[in-house]
Amino acid sequence: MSTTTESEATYTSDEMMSIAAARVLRGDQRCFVGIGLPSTAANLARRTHAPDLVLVYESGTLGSKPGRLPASIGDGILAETADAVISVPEVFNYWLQPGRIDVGFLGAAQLDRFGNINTTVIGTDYANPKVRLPGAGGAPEIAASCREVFVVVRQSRRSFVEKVDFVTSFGHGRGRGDRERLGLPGAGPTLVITDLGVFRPDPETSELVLSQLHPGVEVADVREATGWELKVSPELSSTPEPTEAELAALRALKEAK
Amino acid sequence: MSTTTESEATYTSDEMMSIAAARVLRGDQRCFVGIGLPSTAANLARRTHAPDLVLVYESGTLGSKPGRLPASIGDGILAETADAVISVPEVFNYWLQPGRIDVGFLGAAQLDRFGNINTTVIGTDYANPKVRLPGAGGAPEIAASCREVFVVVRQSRRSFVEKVDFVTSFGHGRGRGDRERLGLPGAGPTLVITDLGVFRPDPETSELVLSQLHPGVEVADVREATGWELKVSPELSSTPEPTEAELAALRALKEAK
Amino acid sequence: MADIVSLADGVGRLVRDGDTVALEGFTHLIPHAAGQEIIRQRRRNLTLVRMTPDIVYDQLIGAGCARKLIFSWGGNPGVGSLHRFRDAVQHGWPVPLEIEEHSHAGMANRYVAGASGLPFAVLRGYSGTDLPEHTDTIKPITCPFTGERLAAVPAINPDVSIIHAQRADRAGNVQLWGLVGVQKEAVLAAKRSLVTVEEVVDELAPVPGGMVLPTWAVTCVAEVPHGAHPSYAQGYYDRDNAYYEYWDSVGRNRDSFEAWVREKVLDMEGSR
Amino acid sequence: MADIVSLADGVGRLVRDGDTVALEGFTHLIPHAAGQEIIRQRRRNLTLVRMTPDIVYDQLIGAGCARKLIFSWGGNPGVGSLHRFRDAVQHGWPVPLEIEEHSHAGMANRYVAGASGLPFAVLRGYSGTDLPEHTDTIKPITCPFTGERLAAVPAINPDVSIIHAQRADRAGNVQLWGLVGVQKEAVLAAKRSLVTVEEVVDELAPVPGGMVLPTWAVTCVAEVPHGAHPSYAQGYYDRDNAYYEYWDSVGRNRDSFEAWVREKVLDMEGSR
Repeated sequence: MSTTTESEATYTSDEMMSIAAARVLRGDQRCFVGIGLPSTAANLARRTHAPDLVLVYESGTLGSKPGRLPASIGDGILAETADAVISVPEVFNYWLQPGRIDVGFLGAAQLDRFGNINTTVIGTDYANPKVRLPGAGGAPEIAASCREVFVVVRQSRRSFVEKVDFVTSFGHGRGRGDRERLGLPGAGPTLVITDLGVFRPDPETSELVLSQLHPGVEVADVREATGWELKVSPELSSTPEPTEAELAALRALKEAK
Repeated sequence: MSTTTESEATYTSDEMMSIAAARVLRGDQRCFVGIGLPSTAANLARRTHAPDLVLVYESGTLGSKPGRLPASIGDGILAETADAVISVPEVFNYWLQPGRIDVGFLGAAQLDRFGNINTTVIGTDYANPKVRLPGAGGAPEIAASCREVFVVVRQSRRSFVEKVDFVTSFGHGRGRGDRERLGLPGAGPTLVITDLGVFRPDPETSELVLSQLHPGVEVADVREATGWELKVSPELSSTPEPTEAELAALRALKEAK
Repeated sequence: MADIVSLADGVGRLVRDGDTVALEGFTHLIPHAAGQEIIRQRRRNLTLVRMTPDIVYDQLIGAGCARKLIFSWGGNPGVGSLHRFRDAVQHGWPVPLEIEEHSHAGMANRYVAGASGLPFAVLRGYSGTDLPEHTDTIKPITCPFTGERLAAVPAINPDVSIIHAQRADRAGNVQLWGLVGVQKEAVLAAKRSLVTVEEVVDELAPVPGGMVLPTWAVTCVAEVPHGAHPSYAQGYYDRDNAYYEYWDSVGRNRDSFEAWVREKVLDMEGSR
Repeated sequence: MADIVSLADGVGRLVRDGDTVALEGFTHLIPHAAGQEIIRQRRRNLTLVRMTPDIVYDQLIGAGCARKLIFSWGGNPGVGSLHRFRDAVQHGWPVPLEIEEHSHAGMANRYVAGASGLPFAVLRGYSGTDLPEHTDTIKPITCPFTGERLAAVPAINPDVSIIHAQRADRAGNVQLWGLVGVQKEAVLAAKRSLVTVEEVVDELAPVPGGMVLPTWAVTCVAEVPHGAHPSYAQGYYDRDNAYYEYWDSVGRNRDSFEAWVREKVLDMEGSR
C-alpha cells in the first residue's frame, strides 16, 4: 500500500509508519529489535534523534550500530558494529529475561483488540492451519520481559482482528489485570504504530484505542481497517508530517548497501 | 615427611608419591585437576609418558599446557597455554557435569575406608569445628561426575580414617552399591595414591585395600598410618622405583619459574 | 579426538535414517552444504531440530528427509515464507511433517540443558501464550524456595549435531567467531557431531570474539569451503542475499523445487 | 550508563552497612583494592559472597566487616589456611561469622540464576555429601519430564557486586580477558555494581578471549591501577606469589593482623 498526501513532501504510508515508529524511541533506552519494520524504525531513530539508542538483536549483539539496514537479524554488520557479541542462550537468559531491556519492538501478522500478537497460524485449527506462519521466534519472551512493548504493523481487517487465532505473544490478554495475574513483569504493548495511526491501550480496559492519526488519514479509514468496534481517544491527535531530514535518513538507510 | 630408600637414586617419599600418581594417567584421557599434589602429578604425566593428557582446571581452562607448575588453580599460565578459556559456570555445567572428563584428580584432608573425602571440618560438630578447613570447592561434583576419581594424599592416622568427620565429596559411601543408589554417574575413587603405597577399592565391598607398596615401605608401616583395620590385596605388588628421567622431570617442573 | 573426513564420509558415518538431527547456525555459519549432503544420501524419517529452520531445512523438508520438525521460527529471513515447510504442514507434501514448536528462549534453553547433562531447563517463558496447549514439552515447575511458577522444557540431545565453523587445525580443534548462536550447545548436547569448516589450518591463531571447541568434544571435521553459502562465514564471505530471494522462487512450487533438487543436489553426487 | 568515580566514592556510594556484597574474580582480577577500601570505610554487618574467599575476604573478616559468609572454598591458594577466617569461625573473633557453604558448581549456578532473573538453578550436585544437612539453600527438585531428582539452589542477587577488570572506556564500557571466572554473572546478578579497572582508555580495542560489559549494565567504574594486587591482571602484571606467603605470616596472629590493618589500610585513608 503506497499513498501520497497532499503535503509538499511526497512519502508513502510505509515511510510514515517507520518514521512514526522511530519517533517513539529515546536515546536513553535499550531496544530489543525484531527484524523487518521494527529494525527499520529502530535504526532510523539512531540515525535521527536518538543516536545513543542501544540496539539488542536476538542473534547475540548488544549495542549494534549498523550503517545500513541489516538484511536479516543476523546480518554480519550487527556483530561487527556491536559493543558485545554473545551467544543466543545468553541474550535470552542474561539480558532479556531479567528485564534489562526497556523496549521490545515487535511486528505481527495478526494483532487483536488487546494487543495480543499472532505469528503462528491463521485459522483456528492449529493442526490444519489455513496459513502456517513462521512461529514465535523470540517474541513471546520479548513481549513478557521488556519494560514495554511497541508493535509496528501494516493495518487491515486481516491484521487488526477482534481476537487473534493463536496467541504467540501475550499482550493484555482479555483486558486489564491479565498480565498481573500471569506475573508478567513488563507493561506489555503500550504503543501500536501502523500505516494509519497510533494506538494505545485504554488505561481502564487495556483495549487498544486510536490515539493519533497520520496525515491524510480519516477516522473512518481506520475503522474500515480495524476488525473490531474501534474506540477513539478523546484526545485524538495528528502525527506531524515526516520532516525532510527524517525522510532523507530513512531513504539513505534503505539504499545503503 | 622425607625418606630415602636404599636404592642409588635418592628421592623423597613425596617424590615417589607424585611419580606414582603421574604414572596412572594416560595420554588419551581428560583430567580435571585439583591444585597441589594432583596438579603436580598431572603435569608430571604430561612431561613424561602422557604428553597428550588433557588438563582441565576449574578456573576455566581446557587443555592447559603449562611449562612450569602453576602456583594456583588460576595461575595465568593455565589460561595462556589453554586450547580454550571459558567461564567458571561453563566449566562445571558444560564440561564436568555431563561426564566429559575421564579422571578427577583430587586431594584430601581426610579420606576414609570407603574413599569418602573431607575437606570441610575436622571434628564432628560442624558449627564448632576443631579445625575449619577450606571447604568443598569443585570436589563434590568432580567426585560425582568424572568417569573415575584418583585421590593423592599424604598418609597418616590423621588423614586415613575409619569414617570422615564430614563427607565433602562422596566416594563409595558405606560400601558397594551406595553410588548407584544415589544415581552417581561416575565410578568414584578407583585409585588412592599416598606416600606409602597405592590403594584400590575391593570389587566386592568397595573398601580401600592396599594393592601396591612403594619401595622401602613395609605393610606394617602402612598399617601404622591407617586409621582402620587395613586389608591387603592378595596380589600386592611393588611400585617400581622412580626412574632418573621421572625424577629429573619432576624436579625441573618444580624448579621452573 | 575428531576424525578429519570428507563431507560425504562424515554424513555417511554420522547421520542415520530415523535420527534426531540438529543443524545449527543462527543466521551466520549455517551448514548448508551438509544439509544438501543429507538430501544427496537420501536420509529418511529424520527428526530435524533447529531454532530457525530457514532455507537449509526448507530443502530437507521438501526433499522428504524429515518426519518431524522441532523449531521456534520457520521463515526465509528478510524475504518471507518457507514454501516447502508450509506445503508439508498444510498439505503433507511430500510427506506429513509433525511439528513441535517452541520459542527461541525455550529452544536455546533446551540446548543448554542438553549440553549441561541436565534433563530439563527452567525459564520465564510461554506465559499466556497458546504454545503450551499444543506443545507437550512445556510444563510448569515450582521454585522450591519462593513457590514461584515457571516454565520447564526438556533437554534436547540430538543423535547428531552439525555446525559450520571458520577453521579447524589438523588435530581437529575447531574455531569459530562472529555470531556464535547456539552452536557450542548444539555440539555438546549431541551424541555425535560433525563440523564442516572453511579450511583446515596448521595453527589456530586467536581471534577476538573467537571460541574453540576442543577436538575431543567433536566426532568428525570436514573441510567444506563455502559450506555455509548462501549464509555467510565472517572473515571469509558475505551473505548471498540474492540467493534468499532466488530461493523464494525455487521453493514456491513443487515442480521448480524438484527440478532444483535433481539438478543442484542429487546430480552433484561425489562432487565434494 | 556507568558513572566514572574514585574508588572511595564508588565504595561510599554503593556499599552500605548490612548489605550483601560479592567481590568476585576467580584467582585472576581479584578486587583487592576495593576490599581494602571497604575496610577503610568501616562497613559493618556485611554478608560477603564469594566462591573463593581468599586473602581479600580474610582481610575483610579479620577487620570485622562481615557477619556472614556465603562461599565454596576458603583458603590461601597454594599456601594453606586463611587464619582470620578460621579464627572467626572457630572463635568468633573479632565478631562471630555465620557461614553458608556450597560447592563451586552450586555457587556458580546461584550466580547464573541471579544473572538470569530466575529464582533458582538446577544442577547435579551435592549427592551423598553432608552439605545439604548444614546448608538450607540446597533442596531437591524433580524433573517434570523424567522424574529424576536433582539439586536446586536459590539465585544470588547481591546488593552490590564488585569486580576488577583490565580496562574501561570513557563511556564506562568494561573490558576484561584471560580467566573471566564468574564476574559477568556476579555483576548481572547484583542490584548495583562497581568495577575497578587498571586504566580508563579512549577506545577498547578487541582482545582475543575478551568480554565487554556494556556501560548500561554497570553502576560505577573506578580507575584503580594495580587494584587486583596481589592477584594479577593479565596483560598488566603477574601474581605476587610472595605476597600470598607473606599473608600467611600477617594473618596468622591477631596482633600482626591488626598492625597490618592499621598501617596498610586505615592509615592510607585518602591515598587513592
